Amino acid sequence: MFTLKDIDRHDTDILILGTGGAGLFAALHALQTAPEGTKVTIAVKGLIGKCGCTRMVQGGYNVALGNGDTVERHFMDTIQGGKWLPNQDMAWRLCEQAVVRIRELENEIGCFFDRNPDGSLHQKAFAGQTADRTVHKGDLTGIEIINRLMEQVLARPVEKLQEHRAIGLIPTRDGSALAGVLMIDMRTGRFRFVRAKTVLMATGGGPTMYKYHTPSGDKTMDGLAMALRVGLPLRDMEMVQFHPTGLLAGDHTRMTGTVLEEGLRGAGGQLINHAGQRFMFDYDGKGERATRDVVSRGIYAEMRKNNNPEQEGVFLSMAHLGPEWVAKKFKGMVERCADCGFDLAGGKVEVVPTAHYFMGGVVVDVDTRTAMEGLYVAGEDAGGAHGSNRLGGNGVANSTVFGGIAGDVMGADIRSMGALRDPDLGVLEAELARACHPLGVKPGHVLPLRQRLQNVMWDEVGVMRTEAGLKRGLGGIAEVSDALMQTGVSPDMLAFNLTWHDWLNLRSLCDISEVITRAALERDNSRGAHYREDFPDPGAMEDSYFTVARAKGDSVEMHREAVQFTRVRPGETVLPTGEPETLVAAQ
Amino acid sequence: MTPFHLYMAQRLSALVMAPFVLVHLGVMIYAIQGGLTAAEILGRTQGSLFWFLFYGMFVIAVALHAALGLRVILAEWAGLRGGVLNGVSTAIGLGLLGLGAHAVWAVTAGGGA
Amino acid sequence: MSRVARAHPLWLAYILHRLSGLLLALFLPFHFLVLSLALHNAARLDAFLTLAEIPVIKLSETALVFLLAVHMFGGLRLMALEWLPWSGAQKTWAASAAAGAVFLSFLFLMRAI
Amino acid sequence: MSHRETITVTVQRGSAATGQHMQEFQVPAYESQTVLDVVSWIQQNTDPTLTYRFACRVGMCGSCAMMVNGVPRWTCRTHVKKVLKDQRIDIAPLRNLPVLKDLAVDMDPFFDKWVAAEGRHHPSIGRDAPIPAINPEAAARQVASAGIECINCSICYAACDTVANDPDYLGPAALQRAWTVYNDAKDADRGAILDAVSGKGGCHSCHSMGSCTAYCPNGLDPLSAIAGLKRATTRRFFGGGA
Ligand SMILES: Cc1cc2nc3c(=O)[nH]c(=O)nc-3n(C[C@H](O)[C@H](O)[C@H](O)COP(=O)(O)OP(=O)(O)OC[C@H]3O[C@@H](n4cnc5c(N)ncnc54)[C@H](O)[C@@H]3O)c2cc1C
Ligand code: HEM
Ligand code: SF4
Ligand code: F3S
Ligand code: FES
Repeated sequence: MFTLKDIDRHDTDILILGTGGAGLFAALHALQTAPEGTKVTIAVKGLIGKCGCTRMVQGGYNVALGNGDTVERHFMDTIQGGKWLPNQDMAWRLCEQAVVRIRELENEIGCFFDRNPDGSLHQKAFAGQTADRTVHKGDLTGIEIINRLMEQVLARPVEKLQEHRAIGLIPTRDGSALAGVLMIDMRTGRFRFVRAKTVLMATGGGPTMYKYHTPSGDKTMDGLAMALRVGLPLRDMEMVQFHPTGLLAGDHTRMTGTVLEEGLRGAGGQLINHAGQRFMFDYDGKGERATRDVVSRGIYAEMRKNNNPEQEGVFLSMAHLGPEWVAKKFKGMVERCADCGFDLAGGKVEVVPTAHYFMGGVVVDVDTRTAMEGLYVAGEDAGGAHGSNRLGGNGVANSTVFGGIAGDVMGADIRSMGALRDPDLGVLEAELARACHPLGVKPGHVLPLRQRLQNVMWDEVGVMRTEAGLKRGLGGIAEVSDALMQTGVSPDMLAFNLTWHDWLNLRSLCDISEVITRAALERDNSRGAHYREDFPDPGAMEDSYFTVARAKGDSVEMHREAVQFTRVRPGETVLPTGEPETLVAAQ
Repeated sequence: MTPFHLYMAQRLSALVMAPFVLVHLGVMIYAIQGGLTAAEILGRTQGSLFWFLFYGMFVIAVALHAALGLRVILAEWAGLRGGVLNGVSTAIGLGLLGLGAHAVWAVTAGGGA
Repeated sequence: MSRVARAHPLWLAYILHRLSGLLLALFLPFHFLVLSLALHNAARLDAFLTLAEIPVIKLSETALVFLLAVHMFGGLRLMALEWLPWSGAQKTWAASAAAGAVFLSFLFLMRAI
Repeated sequence: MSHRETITVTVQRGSAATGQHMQEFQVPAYESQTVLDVVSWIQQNTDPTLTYRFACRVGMCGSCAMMVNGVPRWTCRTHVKKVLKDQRIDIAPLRNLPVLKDLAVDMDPFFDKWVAAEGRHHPSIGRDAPIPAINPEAAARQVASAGIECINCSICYAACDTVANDPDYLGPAALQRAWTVYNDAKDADRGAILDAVSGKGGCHSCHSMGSCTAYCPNGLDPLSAIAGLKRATTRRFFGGGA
């Protein structure tokens, strides 16, 4: 229905996809390091700074700023949290550069993080950390970071392509380099091909293929699906982090799945099962204060025992702490629940584990370069820094650190790049056809299919996995995927047609769901966020491997790669001898 | 004149007027009893330097204040902009000033003059 | 298309301030003209002033006093809000301004009749 | 509420370019249901071409604001019960911004003004310098912190009649941001902020009607922030420095 002639053409020098912490930092740094006159363009699925998850960061930003804490300690926590799977050089870079990035955020970008009475930064400890390390702005840290970044970027000469959705990475004829990105201008419904010398992909992953999920609605794995199609290797794709306490309010409301913050449990919130009993101590000595993966599995196990469709989740109860105190201490959370019709301070709120963060991503080097010349990846789209589990507070540190690096590196690399590259028109045409596919099929409802996929993923590829379940999962995903191809969208009005984008969202989610499932089958042990009931053992740390997925024709090929212990080996530490195990006062 | 200067002029003229308005209202409330006559008014004001200065300054302030006030309303509610807006509000201000000066002259100058 | 709902206390104070300012400004030239009559013909001013004995006119004079008072109090409230490091209880102050104006105009009316 | 009950929803469709009209829909009622859910239900079940905008679902991104029964609101956090009148709701795009299509507006003018108001940090030190110690209890810091949690949802901008009447007016959110930056001890160019808010459409155009403060979903107070700017510019005029 559309041909190459219908595609609007557009050229730039540096193209950035996404405006989370990674995308916005990249834009600022690219402007600082690129030669004068370099054109920097931002393309984003939503409005600049108003979409993505960086804005939703609550708890804060991990960075070692002294008081006994060191980059070495932050690094060791990250490696141990990731169960020895992280790419150690990336993890080191993350911890080391976070120190610079937080100063940049405060001094240059204008963030203001919470202070101690003496005026120094206030830092607290998330579960799994051995120092008070997390810098924050109340429990709305992301709003502060993204608003300040956004206003800096808006005030600079950056070309803005808002509500432009990237749908395909288009390589050169020989496939060695990236020529540009095909997008849909969502407002007009027209296609636009943007050529650029360097492209940063920072579309933020987003495991929204689960029935319960926390990320922003615009995040649907588009980036990873594009990377997969263009043949790039993806690592750690089985690693989906679940947050233990997502709100459960029914499948007809978008509130379902949204996070009830960690601090509620930290402050003494209790988890109560269907029988009215506290259960977390059956699973872990720390009870409700155990790490995310442990609590998520505890809740999931209780839910399975109950197996009652009328009352699916468990309850988070705060009332015993005194409703008034709770309402004061957790004002934001209590108000949010009240807006949805729930009484968090005085009653109990039904919760479920909810898919929160995606550790897997494109294989990159410490400078965010990928195997394809001209393509860089940073933030949640990139794999490696977190291994099998991300520490609370390392997510936004990761996106801002590597986003900034990507900007610097692109600004430098562009100096040695000549002309813009010409695209492989065959790929361009194929990507166009792919996006147009639903427009030629009889219109149907996309939502029920998305719900089917979300159920399959939750049931079979969720908090606890088995080989049989994963295989059923693959079957279920394939069914949804096939049904999607038979479901169309009316081509009559393509301007700002959300249903067309729902279709494309589900397309990306199906593709990546399959990869997640295959990677989960590939890993026959349990590490971090990935738990196999049939292989509960973590395996020997010395023999740690990570999974790598790659598209081969129409299928996905999996292989394992040994983790390189470039800085520290299991059982060892980079901390000086005699350092205490933890600096956090026992809770 | 920047928008800030217009703002200051309007606020300062309002401040200047505040005591005048209070006195004016007080006199009104006091004088109204039993009805007003020209003689009563003129007897109070004519030939009085005090009332001349009082009403003179009042008129200057109110002409400025009201013209600036109407300027905003004309911009916001009638959509006037730029030169037209400035022209119209200047005319209003000068008009009010002229009429006001005439009135002050009328009620205070008489008698001997 | 859809109507806009916005009737909250401070918005009412705003619209009251604007309408009172506007009406006062419209009345002002008329007021000046009447006083100017004194210059040429005190008798005509008198003739005019006797009109003021008519109840309807009395009421509208009362309204004018109200407008002037409410505008002044409202304006003073705004200037206090803007210039004093003080912004609490604006709704109460806006209500007080209106109440004060009602009181003054009531006083005026009582003395006028 | 039983599931068979429905609510009658009137939605404004179209854009200035294509013409606008109101369209009525019947939407099933649920116990936990926000206005955003109602709009989503229509798009997902009845009219696939209905356009609206949302992202975070929890009141953090400020992209889901619409006029609900004539009042600007964040729809993701407005429970239907709060706004339902005679089983009806009336939904329209946010006021004072150009409509792109149906319920989605062009927010660029809002952000252009944010930038025009110098609503951003002017650095005095760089990333190599230590983070300055700042007393969180200091008076100026408290003032700055009061406005810092703005989510730029534009609800105040939609509520303000001055914005409606004066296309140049920077509006409450941008001015509040300017006031916040002005009170930040770290900022190096407070003079530039006062210059920016003293020009055409600056803080002096505000009539303190307070609709911004009345409707801000986060309980912020742009009214007082703008008054602060007026005070600061006045003080500077009388030689009080920036
Ligand atoms: C509720 C919540 C709370 C969190 N709390 C914390 C915390 O306390 N601490 C912490 O460290 N981490 C936290 N995280 C994780 C953290 O938010 C992420 O790790 C991080 O922000 C990711 O940044 P990013 O720049 O990679 O992606 P994002 O910020 O998600 O941005 C992705 C961008 O890409 C755009 N995009 C997506 N698809 C396309 C496309 N096809 N074309 C164009 N643009 C596209 C999106 O619209 C968006 O602008 C939290 C996450 C959530 C959901
Ligand atoms: C002591 C007396 C007065 C005070 C303190 C006062 C104060 C003010 C203030 C502060 C404003 C600005 C409001 C804003 O911009 O939001 C204003 C506006 C105005 N004033 Fe006055 N004023 C007084 C007397 C008068 C008089 C006597 C008149 C008319 C003859 C008048 C006419 C106006 C008009 C037309 C406006 C514009 C209203 C608007 O912009 O909404 N004022 N006044
Ligand atoms: S001040 Fe309040 S209403 Fe205005 S944009 Fe900010 S959060 Fe929204
Ligand atoms: S509503 Fe508008 S007029 Fe001023 S006080 Fe708020 S900005
Ligand atoms: S969707 Fe983000 S504020 Fe409503």
